[in-house]
Amino acid sequence: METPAFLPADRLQALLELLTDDGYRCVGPRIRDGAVLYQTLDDADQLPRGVQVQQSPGRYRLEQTDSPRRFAWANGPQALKPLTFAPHEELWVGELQADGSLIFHDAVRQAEPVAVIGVRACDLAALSLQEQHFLQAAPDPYFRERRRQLLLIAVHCTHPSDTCFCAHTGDGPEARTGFDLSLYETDTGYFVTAGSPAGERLLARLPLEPGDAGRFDTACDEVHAAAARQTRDLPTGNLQADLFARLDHPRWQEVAERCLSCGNCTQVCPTCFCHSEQEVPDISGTRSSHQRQWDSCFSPGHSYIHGITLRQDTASRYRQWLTHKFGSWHSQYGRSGCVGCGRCIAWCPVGIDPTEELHAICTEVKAT
Amino acid sequence: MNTVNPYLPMEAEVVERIQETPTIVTLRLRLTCADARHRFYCAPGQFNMLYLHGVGEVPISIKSGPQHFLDQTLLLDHTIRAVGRVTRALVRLQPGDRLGVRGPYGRGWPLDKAHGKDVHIITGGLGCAPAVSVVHELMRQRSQYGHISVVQGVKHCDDLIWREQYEHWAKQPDTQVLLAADQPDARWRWHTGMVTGLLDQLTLAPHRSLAMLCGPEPMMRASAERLIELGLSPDNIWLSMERNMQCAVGHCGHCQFGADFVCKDGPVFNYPAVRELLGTRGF
Amino acid sequence: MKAPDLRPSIAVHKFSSCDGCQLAFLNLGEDLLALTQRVRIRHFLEAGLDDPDAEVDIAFVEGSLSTPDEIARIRRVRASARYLVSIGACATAGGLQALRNLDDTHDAWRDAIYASPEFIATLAHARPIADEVRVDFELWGCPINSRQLLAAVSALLAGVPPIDQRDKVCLECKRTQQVCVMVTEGKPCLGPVTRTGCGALCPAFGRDCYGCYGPADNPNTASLARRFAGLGLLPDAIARRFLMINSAAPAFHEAGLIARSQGESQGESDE
Amino acid sequence: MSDTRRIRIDVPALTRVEGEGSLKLRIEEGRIEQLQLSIFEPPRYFEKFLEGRSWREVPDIVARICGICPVAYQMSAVQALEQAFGVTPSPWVQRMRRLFYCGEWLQSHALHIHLLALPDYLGFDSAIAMAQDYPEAVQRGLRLQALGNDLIRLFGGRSVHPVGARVGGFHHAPAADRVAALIPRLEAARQDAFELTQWCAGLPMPEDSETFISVALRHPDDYALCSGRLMSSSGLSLSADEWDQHFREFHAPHSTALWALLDEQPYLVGPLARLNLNSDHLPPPVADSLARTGIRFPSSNMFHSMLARALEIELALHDALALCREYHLPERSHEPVTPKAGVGYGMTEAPRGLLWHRYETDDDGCIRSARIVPPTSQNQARIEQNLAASLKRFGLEHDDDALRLHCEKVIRNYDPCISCATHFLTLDVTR
Ligand SMILES: Cc1cc2nc3c(=O)[nH]c(=O)nc-3n(C[C@H](O)[C@H](O)[C@H](O)COP(=O)(O)OP(=O)(O)OC[C@H]3O[C@@H](n4cnc5c(N)ncnc54)[C@H](O)[C@@H]3O)c2cc1C
Ligand code: SF4
Ligand code: SF4
Ligand code: SF4
Repeated sequence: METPAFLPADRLQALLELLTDDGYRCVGPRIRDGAVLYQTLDDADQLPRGVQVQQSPGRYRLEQTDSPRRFAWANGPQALKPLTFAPHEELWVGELQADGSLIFHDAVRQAEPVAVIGVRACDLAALSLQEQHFLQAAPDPYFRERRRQLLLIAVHCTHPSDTCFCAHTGDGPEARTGFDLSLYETDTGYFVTAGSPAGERLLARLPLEPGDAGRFDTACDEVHAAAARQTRDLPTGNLQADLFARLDHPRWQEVAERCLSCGNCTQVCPTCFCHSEQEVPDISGTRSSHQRQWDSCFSPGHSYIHGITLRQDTASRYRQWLTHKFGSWHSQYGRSGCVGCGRCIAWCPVGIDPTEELHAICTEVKAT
Repeated sequence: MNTVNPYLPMEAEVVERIQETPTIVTLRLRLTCADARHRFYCAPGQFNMLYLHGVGEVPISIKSGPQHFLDQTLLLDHTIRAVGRVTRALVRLQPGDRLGVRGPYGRGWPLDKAHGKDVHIITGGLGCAPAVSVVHELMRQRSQYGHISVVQGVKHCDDLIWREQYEHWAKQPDTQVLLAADQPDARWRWHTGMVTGLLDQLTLAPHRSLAMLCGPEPMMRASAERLIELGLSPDNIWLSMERNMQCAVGHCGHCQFGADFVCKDGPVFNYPAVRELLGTRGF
Repeated sequence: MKAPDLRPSIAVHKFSSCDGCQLAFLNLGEDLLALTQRVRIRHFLEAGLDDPDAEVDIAFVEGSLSTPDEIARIRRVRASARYLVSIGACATAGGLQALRNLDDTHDAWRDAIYASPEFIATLAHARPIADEVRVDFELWGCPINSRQLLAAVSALLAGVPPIDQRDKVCLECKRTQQVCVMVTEGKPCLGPVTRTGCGALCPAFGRDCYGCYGPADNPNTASLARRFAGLGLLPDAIARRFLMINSAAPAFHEAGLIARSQGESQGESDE
Repeated sequence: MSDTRRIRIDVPALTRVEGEGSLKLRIEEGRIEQLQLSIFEPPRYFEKFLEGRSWREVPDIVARICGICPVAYQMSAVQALEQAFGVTPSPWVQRMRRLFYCGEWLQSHALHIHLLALPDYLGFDSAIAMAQDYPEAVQRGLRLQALGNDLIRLFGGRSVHPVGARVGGFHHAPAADRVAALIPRLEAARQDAFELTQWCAGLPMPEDSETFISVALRHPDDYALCSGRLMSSSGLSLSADEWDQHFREFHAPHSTALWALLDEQPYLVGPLARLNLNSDHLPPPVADSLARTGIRFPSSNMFHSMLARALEIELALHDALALCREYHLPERSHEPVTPKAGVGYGMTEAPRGLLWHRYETDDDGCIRSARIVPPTSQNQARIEQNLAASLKRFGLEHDDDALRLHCEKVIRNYDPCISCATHFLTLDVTR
């Protein structure tokens, strides 16, 4: 690759200003409540300088270092998901007229332009999976509008956590597609590449300096080293076939002893798309809002058909999660539903690690 | 608008209400917007989402066959059993009341594959609702198909709806109608017991037959397996599934059955596609 | 002659409680006036309406049953209501005062507080409404909020039963994009076994859920109790987590007693 | 009307009070033979639940004593535990507690005036009926109440049993933009509140003067809410730990309730008592509003309680506005707490009056014993005293309905919160 141009660290603010001038609300990683969260960003100084993240099953802790870097953290609980697939939203409104007729109003509105800085490769991969899900046959207008207004600035990851395994799924730590701009972070600034025409145009307006090839190589090496440091992986082979061949494996019951069926794993997963719909009528009885909200295969309503919840017990709910995410996703979207972000491992309150469960279920030698 | 927002219902009016049994009601609906009526076309086996203001939406099969769509009046028949929140309220609607309709959704019965074949329609309980439309269609194009059998089982003989309809079909050439009730009364002149008990009575030529099944899953599974024993190829068995549905367009994830979304990959499935998981607890 | 009042009628009854759940009506703001357009409130002492035996379509019942008089009264309420909704933790699970059920401490407590305990006709146990009469629907929470109440009232006015919300607080916690306090700070959060409905308030305020909405569907209290132990909580502290606002709800009751008995057996082995 | 008439008035269920109580009045030969306010709220034994509980749980437990003034219970409790542990809350925390508390005064007073008390003066039996003829007045009340609730939500997430308070401060500091968003609403509400005061002052009130002792907190710098010393109009000045030297609670033989007496005298707590002792601390705009009414405090007319509430609404809005305007995110929202064995006292001004707590803790900060004296049981003796005197002045010759309404009006002046009182009150005392 030709050596990309360089944006000195103290000029990051210029990028924010360009984006603001173009009408974007900037969103970037900020520290709140002990985690890295995507929040509105007014100033580059609000970025978490030197903050790193320690993650392990059921545990997430920030760590302050004296590194000058602002993207030295591994991901927080949120991916891009809430920005395109809102956790809770109105889909339409039904209004009962005085003559008994019904009028339905669309709730699709023009989305605000949002530029996200510091996007991770795993989350870009997850976004593209969600695009497949929501934008195919019957495009979801809410998702589509927000996606259309999204500008994505990736930062290649150099500080994966203990829970990360994007190198194994092939989705990171280097972002390869799906971004408008991408940054390779060094202690003194960023090597900037464009990934879309919008990114090209933006890049042309940045106060860049020529990049130094040697230092760029070092930056790339750091990303590769980050990949090498990851230790978790998924069982090899055809997980879909292997999982569906082991629906009666005793391990499902064992994990169910620990699993709280709280759904946290699915809520933090950047690819999970399940949602439920509900009706919220106003007290006058004339106006009723039809809404949707994130749901989970761990909830009782997910598998309810009149009179029975098909998945009553935790074992069957946990099995649904794993057989779908790592199994039937292949048939549905041509690949696994997992991008290796590790969130489900860190944010499970009891620290269940699906990679470990998958190994236990799929790689054991089957007794004959 | 519908093409823009796939979740937005269209307004419809109840034009007729038929009380089939104490808990089963057929609502005949007319979309109030002429344009929507012109655009609406559906195949037997597809379903609509019916919306009751302030209460919610549920998937209900479209019972009317395509002949209803040829004229401008387009009437959509839905036969609904009152079981829960939404359905109990839906069956209370009266002519003139308004509701929301979106659809049609899903893949219907494989009429193209049935062409020139004997067709056996085996249903249990209200499983007959999604199947009636296909019988209508077969009858409308009677010459295109071989032998037709209609097999329906109910729990109690009073649950049998559309008795005259069955009697009418029974009189058609090369058509067999078999009915079964678990709990018959003195006047019941059909089979007593489960539907599966009737399958041996089918005029079955396995190599040129296609079966369409709809009803409770254990009944469909038992019937399919019996048909296979009787020589029918699994490929020629089709069945209609039900799962929780929130969006009906493959987004909400609730209707997944293994790798399939019942709303868009079904509700009608080829038996081999679901054979493995059908009856597996938790799917 | 006046036109007959066709509005459905409701009553709000109070049993042993703090009045907090009835406030879900009085805190409706403008919606309170809208509600009175649609329903006729026949009995609601706090709002000035006094007709306890009026036949009503819906009776809302706050509070637990803790005196012989209350037992008699709830039967009358049941007899005069077509549909009975119990509101709040006291009514659905006995509430905080059900703590006195735990060790049959009631008599001792009464005697400690009152100079003439023999005059005090209270029952040894504070019990949920459904222990005594048929309840058609329960709204959980301590306190319930106006959103839940409106949803239930709207459903009933539409002629359908309200939706029973049994998901876990965690789902709502994530939907509102809170950061998990258990994972980031090791706080013993009851969210994973508690019913949603509150809007995941505690995590939003940086603290651990204390279970005021009662047990959720399929609560794995055993696993959570082990997790709490892993976070450093002693058995007695784990027991107190479960035995608080909803101590008499079976799932929490059982989990609390198990933790307690572990504390006792540990205590013994320490000696 | 003849003097020999025998009147028996049973108001089996008092309406428009929080919680449930009843009144028995027997008049024979023109004399009050029996006058009994009884409260049939069953006891809930809060002091006993608290034993063995951790200090962390106390704010959540005491909130449940009363759904209408949970903030008051939480504030008295945390104050007491902080004293026991030797924790001094930061100035930020102290200011924010006042803000939090202002929310409760606002919602509770607005609720009381509009939904509970006003119907008496305008001749309705409920606010719902009143709303037909006085829609603006009722909506104004609901707006003020909603604003109070939102202030509580800022710190507690919900207005009933808020979850934000803890020993040492708050679990969480609200975001600055959420505080800022309340400022325009608070500003707008001041006009509402001013009009409310003037309106209340204009309502026809009985001239009903009698002497009584007022008890309230008093602070040298401001209108005391959660700090200061306990003062009485009889000249007392006490700290919380001196309570037992002058106050006594007893199980009165002729009554169904525990009463509290100050040096063996009935006394008044609540808005009128506070204003009687603290009117010099009203901030200028509120003092101006009071001056325009032409009514002077201290007042010996119990019916001025409603006006006192309206003025306290103005005060709460005034203070809340100032506190919101100067709001900033603190470095930390609570002081670190190291529990230890000790004894601590707390007293704050609940909307209905002084609320006194005492806790004894063990080394781990678990509660060894708890005592809570809520305002309603303090007012209990005073209510009966007031009823007897006021009925005589009103004239016992009035017909039953008029007597009943008069009694209810008198009782409602105290905004008695029977739920709070109940852990002291007996049920079904028979003799
Ligand atoms: C493709 C398809 C076609 C159907 N055709 C018919 C028909 O022609 N006639 C008929 O009477 N019924 C039909 N059903 C079943 C019907 O949808 C359910 O009976 C109905 O959803 C129950 O709703 P409820 O609110 O009354 O029940 P509740 O038990 O109160 O259910 C609550 C909610 O759960 C969901 N739910 C519950 N049961 C089902 C179910 N079986 N399928 C999907 N979602 C469910 C719905 O969202 C429902 O509103 C069909 C279902 C599907 C999937
Ligand atoms: S399954 Fe787990 S690791 Fe994979 S994408 Fe989802 S949250 Fe990340
Ligand atoms: S795996 Fe963990 S996060 Fe997922 S549902 Fe189970 S306990 Fe919750
Ligand atoms: S904070 Fe509590 S409610 Fe929220 S996700 Fe964590 S465990 Fe669940």
